[in-house]
Amino acid sequence: MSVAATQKKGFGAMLWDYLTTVDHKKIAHLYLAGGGFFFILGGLEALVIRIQLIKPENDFVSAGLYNEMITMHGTTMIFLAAMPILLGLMNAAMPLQIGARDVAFPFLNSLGFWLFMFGGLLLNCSWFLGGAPDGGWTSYASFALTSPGHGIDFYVLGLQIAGAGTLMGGINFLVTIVNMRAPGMTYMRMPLFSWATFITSVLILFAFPALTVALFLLMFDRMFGSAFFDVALGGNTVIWQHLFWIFGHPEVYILILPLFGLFSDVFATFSKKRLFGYTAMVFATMLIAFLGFMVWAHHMFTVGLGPVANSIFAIATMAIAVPTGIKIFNWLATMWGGSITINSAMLWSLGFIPTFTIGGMTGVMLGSAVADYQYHDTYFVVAHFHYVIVGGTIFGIFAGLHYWWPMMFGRILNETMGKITFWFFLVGFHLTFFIQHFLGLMGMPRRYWVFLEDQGLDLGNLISTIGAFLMAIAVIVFFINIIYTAAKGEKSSPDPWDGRTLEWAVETSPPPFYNFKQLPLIRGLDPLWIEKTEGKGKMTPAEPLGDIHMPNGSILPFIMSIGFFIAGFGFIYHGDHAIWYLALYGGMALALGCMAVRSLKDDHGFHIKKEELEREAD
Amino acid sequence: MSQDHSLNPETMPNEPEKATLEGKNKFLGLWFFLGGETVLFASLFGTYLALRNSAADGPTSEELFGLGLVFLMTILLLTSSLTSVYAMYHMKNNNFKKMQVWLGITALLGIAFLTCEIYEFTHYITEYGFTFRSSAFGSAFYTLVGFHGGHVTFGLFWLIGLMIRNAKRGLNLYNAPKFNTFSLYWHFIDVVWVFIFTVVYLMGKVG
Amino acid sequence: MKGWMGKFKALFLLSSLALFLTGCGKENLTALVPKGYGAKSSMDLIILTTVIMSFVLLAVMIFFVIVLVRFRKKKGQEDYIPKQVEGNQTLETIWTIIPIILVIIMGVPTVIATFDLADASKADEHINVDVTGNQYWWHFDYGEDEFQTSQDLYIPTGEKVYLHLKSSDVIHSFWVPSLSGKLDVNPENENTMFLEAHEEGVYWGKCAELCGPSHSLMDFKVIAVSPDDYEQWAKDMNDFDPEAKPKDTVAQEGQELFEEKSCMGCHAVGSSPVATGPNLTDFGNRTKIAGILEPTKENLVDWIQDPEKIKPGNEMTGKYPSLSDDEADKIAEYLLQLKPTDVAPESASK
Amino acid sequence: MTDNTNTNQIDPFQKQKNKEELKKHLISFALMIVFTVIAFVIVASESMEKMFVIPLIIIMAVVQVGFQFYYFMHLKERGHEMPAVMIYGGVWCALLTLAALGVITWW
Ligand code: HEA
Ligand code: HEA
Ligand code: HEC
Ligand code: CUA
Ligand SMILES: [Cu+2]
Repeated sequence: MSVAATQKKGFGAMLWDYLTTVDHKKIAHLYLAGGGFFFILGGLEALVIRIQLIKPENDFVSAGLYNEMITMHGTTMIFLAAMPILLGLMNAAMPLQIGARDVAFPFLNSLGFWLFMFGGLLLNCSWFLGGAPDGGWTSYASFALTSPGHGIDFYVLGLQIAGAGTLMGGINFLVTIVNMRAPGMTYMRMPLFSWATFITSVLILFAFPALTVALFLLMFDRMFGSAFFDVALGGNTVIWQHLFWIFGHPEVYILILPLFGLFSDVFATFSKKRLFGYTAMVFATMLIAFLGFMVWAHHMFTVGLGPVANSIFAIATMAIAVPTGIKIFNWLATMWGGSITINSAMLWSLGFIPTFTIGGMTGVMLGSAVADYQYHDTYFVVAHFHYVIVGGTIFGIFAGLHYWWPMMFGRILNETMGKITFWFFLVGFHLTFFIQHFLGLMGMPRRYWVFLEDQGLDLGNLISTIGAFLMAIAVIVFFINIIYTAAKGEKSSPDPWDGRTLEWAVETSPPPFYNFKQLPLIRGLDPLWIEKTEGKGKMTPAEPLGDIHMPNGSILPFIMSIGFFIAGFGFIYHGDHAIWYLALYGGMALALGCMAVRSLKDDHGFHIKKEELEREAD
Repeated sequence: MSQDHSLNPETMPNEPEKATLEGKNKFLGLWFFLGGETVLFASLFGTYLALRNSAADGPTSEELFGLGLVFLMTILLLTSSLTSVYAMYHMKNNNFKKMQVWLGITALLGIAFLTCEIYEFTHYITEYGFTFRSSAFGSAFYTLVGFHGGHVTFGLFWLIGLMIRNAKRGLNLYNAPKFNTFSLYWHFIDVVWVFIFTVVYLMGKVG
Repeated sequence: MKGWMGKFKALFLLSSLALFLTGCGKENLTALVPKGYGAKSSMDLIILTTVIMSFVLLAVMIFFVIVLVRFRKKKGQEDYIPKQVEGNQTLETIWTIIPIILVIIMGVPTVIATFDLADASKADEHINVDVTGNQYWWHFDYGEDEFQTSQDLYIPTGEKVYLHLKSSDVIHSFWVPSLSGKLDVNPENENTMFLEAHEEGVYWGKCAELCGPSHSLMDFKVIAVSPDDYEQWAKDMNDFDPEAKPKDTVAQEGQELFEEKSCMGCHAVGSSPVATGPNLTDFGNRTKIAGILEPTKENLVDWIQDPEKIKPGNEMTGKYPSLSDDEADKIAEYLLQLKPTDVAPESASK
Repeated sequence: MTDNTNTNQIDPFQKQKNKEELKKHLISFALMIVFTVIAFVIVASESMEKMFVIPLIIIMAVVQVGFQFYYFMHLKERGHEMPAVMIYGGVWCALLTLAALGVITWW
């Protein structure tokens, strides 16, 4: 590869380029595309759910299929849509924000993506192979053990593979941030999005292993006859719940913290003010992450853990409101006294504040254990988490896409369509989910295939379904916007928003694959802003122009993931027929073979010569 | 190779394993990975603790465990930890041959450990009919100890791969970090074993 | 972009309207109109937390609206650079301390209520019922009193009734919104809770943990009657004679068919503490068939002939020889005549 | 390739340092073995109350592991702040997990 690789290429070449890329910016594109695809899938599943619930005792889908829908909707949205899109945004922005040329482990980065992709595909293959998992995204043991067919097996292996990918992504980001910040970029000068990436990665690192173990136990029980959850042989189903939520609660903060970081950057940029209370914001993020590990049992208040455990976890849960509140008020204070520009990115961020506050408010209400005896497993909980997940994570993702689109693709997303998307989504969202709080309290448990007539639940559900369709319209407009922008969108300068942080300081938009010709010298928080107000208006280099060392691309991650994908099928079906051992061992051999090739073959990367860079400048 | 990473006495830095950015990254990455592994093993230990008395009708830990073999295994693994320290000592002194020798000893000790473990498992299965499927306790026992054994096996492959791969190349800045990360990983396996012999075997014997 | 406030308002109006129309939901199902000790206890906390959190939301919204109104970029001042404020110790302390105080205000009553509801030390002095959750039906065993019911749980008003919950298969969750919050029904251990109804009534109960295709159809009822009625009911149930012959011949034939067609293998009429199918002793008094169908003869015949259509995945399907219309009709007649007592749901619904 | 077996050229000061470190390693290894032996002997001899044995052997395990981390894995040295933070983070989560699952048994 050379610098001139930016020219137009044939489709084949481009495909090859993406299959083998280890460039974090391209991996970001892959994550966004993969995550976007699964978001549409999850959204369509949501629509099926809502259509089924449009009227009492509807039979649009069968009971079994409905359970598959909710399971796949939840699993897809969380593991295959939201998280990958977040990893995509992190890949796109974080290395640039800290002034790095690359990530610490480009190879692992790409492997992480492909594992996620093939894990997700494996999971979704279940639709065509006798039925999807139907135990809910939480897949509680005991029901998950008795569930017939291979649905749950797909869940186990799909998530195991995708989860391994995520873990790699997390470690990669951690090392990148610790080791590869540009000269002068101290920890306390990092933009909040990078901070959030760091802390989120810590959460990934400590939360995912619990899921890994839980999935292994379930897999052993289902496929190899062990007895972890088999009560007759002394097993205990509550172990699953603990392990799942020890992972599960940090997971929801994995979903929100990156966006907290992003909103901090967006509010500062579009208010033309520095972030209010930067230090407090950083420590609040850490505190949320820390507390996030100590509240998991609030999902288990009704399990019967006893009053002592319930009380401790109730208090710990409510305590999280404090650091989160600090953030909400600091964002408002950031805008206070500013000069606020309202465009699409900012609209989504502004919409986030009331929406998320409502979601957090119901979260605290859920945290009150005795009150949760009523809320638990009802539509009140469904309303709560859609308020925080959609109102926080999805709004944030939209904000991030509008904000960074110019940096990623060199074009600005159309504003009009952006606004249409926002308003339809916002209205649709509140229509769908606000009413669900009341449905829950009125006696509608969640995961209900039908609700019976004459229970006072009809109108609420109808409204909810209508709202979902408004959201669908919004999403469709957004996709049209993407296509329109790609075709004839407005070209963007590298710094369209009068940015403050380093990702706006690159020379071209999209940035060259080596990011910075010369690493910039960072003189403080919001480095680009400092240079704009007190310096030359652009970053001072911290080093003379010299050779740049870059890693080679590699197809191995792709093949390795295919190996695990095949082995996954082997695991799932080996009990049915011995021939599947072929897939199991074959797949593993392929994957391990690639691993061996990777370890045994030295790969020193290549250098872009100084002269080449100079030529590029003209 | 565009850049010569290989070492000669003049260019030998004090800490060859951390002299390059790649080396530093590997070093840190491995440590973080171990942080995650801590939680992984904690989950397995937790599961084991929760189920260790759920023997159903199968044999219990008191009936099963013999301390002699476990003690031997412990000494083997602890010693292998020390020998890998020796290997790293020689790496820092840029003495490749001695490093290889000590790594070889480490590998042998690891293999001996694994052999004992395999013997132990077959013993339980044939003598007591105590298997993975006997009871929740059986599942938890084999899973926890087996995961550790799996880590040892993986470590052995890694180590032997490293030794063969680099036998002819000697030490250089490209592979020094690899030896170092391996040794960290190996110590960690030892750490896990310390808890296994304490929590599983000794506590199992106490009841 | 002037319209955004308007849209918010429209949205708000629409949802409040919807709320008004649906009210608080169906009486004796909704948690919003508590009729028992546990539900009241939860409701108090729901109200407390809602009020406090609404104030928090209000504060955020006021702050938010002021910011939006006052600090939008002004025309003609596009180049205005605001002062770059680093932070403000006092302010930040305030919005750390106040939430801490609010959390304490919410936390203390939560803890008190948690311990209060978990207290089962006096269970011995009250009625105790063993509740078994099964894929998709509920079994109630009145312990010392030698009788059992299914789907319908009778309790006296004004008294604590302790329930010992256990599952025979997968996890379920026992929930009677108007009377009390839910508690899981686990396969490996027994959970204990109590119900105390403040007034007579037929209360809806629901299963609140995903347990299979018919999870949403695993309804049951709690029938709270006056203490006198309860005693009468218990007496009648105890006195029930399973050998007694039904009055008319159709029902008698039904009874014979009930044995012939191996219904007896799973369904007990009369006392039988363990059961693979619902106990049918007081079937004629049921509020619903299988928890969800109106107790009419047509519905019963439908159920007996093809339960799968009504509750997908239920455990009865295919476990007995198929029945002709006539046979099903006779069995239905027999079952509907199983009315050991005059204390029935009607006694509770005022 | 250059001959790497020649050790004489290494900075003598550094070499001395490495040597001293090795000595420390040997001492900690000896201590680890001692702890292990004590733990096994206590259990094998059944000479102590169960109430005491379990905490005692766990404490000895923790101390041993401390040696591994701090001496063998150099956690005490400069440049190991981040690893230390991560390991302590892991240990913290590990403790929470153990508490949760340990509690089930007497719940
Ligand atoms: C992005 C994801 C996300 C986020 C951020 C949160 C945030 C919170 N969640 Fe939520 N939650 C979920 C996703 C999320 N949750 C999901 C997916 C589930 C269901 C899983 C399932 O069962 O399928 C769930 C379920 C769930 C439950 C279990 C309900 C049940 O099943 O019975 C509980 C209980 O305590 C809870 C609590 C909270 C709390 C206290 C917060 C807090 O972090 C909120 C903090 C924020 C605020 C409080 C608002 C701002 C603060 C102020 C303005 C300051 C002033 C505030 C006070 C004085 C209180 N959540
Ligand atoms: C990130 C997480 C996430 C997101 C974004 C969403 C988004 C949505 N969710 Fe979901 N939801 C969960 C996570 C999420 N959900 C989880 C974890 C559960 C619990 C599952 C369980 O119980 O196990 C759940 C459960 C859940 C339920 C409860 C089901 C039940 O308990 O029975 C409902 C019901 O209304 C629902 C609805 C919706 C709706 C209407 C949306 C909408 O916001 C979706 C909007 C998107 C669209 C409508 C897509 C539109 C796309 C198109 C129309 C295609 C266009 C085509 C092209 C451009 C090619 N969700
Ligand atoms: C395999 C055991 C089995 C057999 C045989 C069986 N049933 Fe059932 N029956 C069940 C189960 C289990 C349920 C609960 C189904 C549910 O609600 O999910 C049930 C429910 C019912 C109900 C509703 C009970 C209630 O409390 O509302 C009736 C009535 C009934 N069965 C009648 C019959 C008749 C009549 C026959 C014989 C022709 C029969 N059953 C044979 C297991 C069985
Ligand atoms: Cu039983 Cu849901
Ligand atoms: Cu949570």
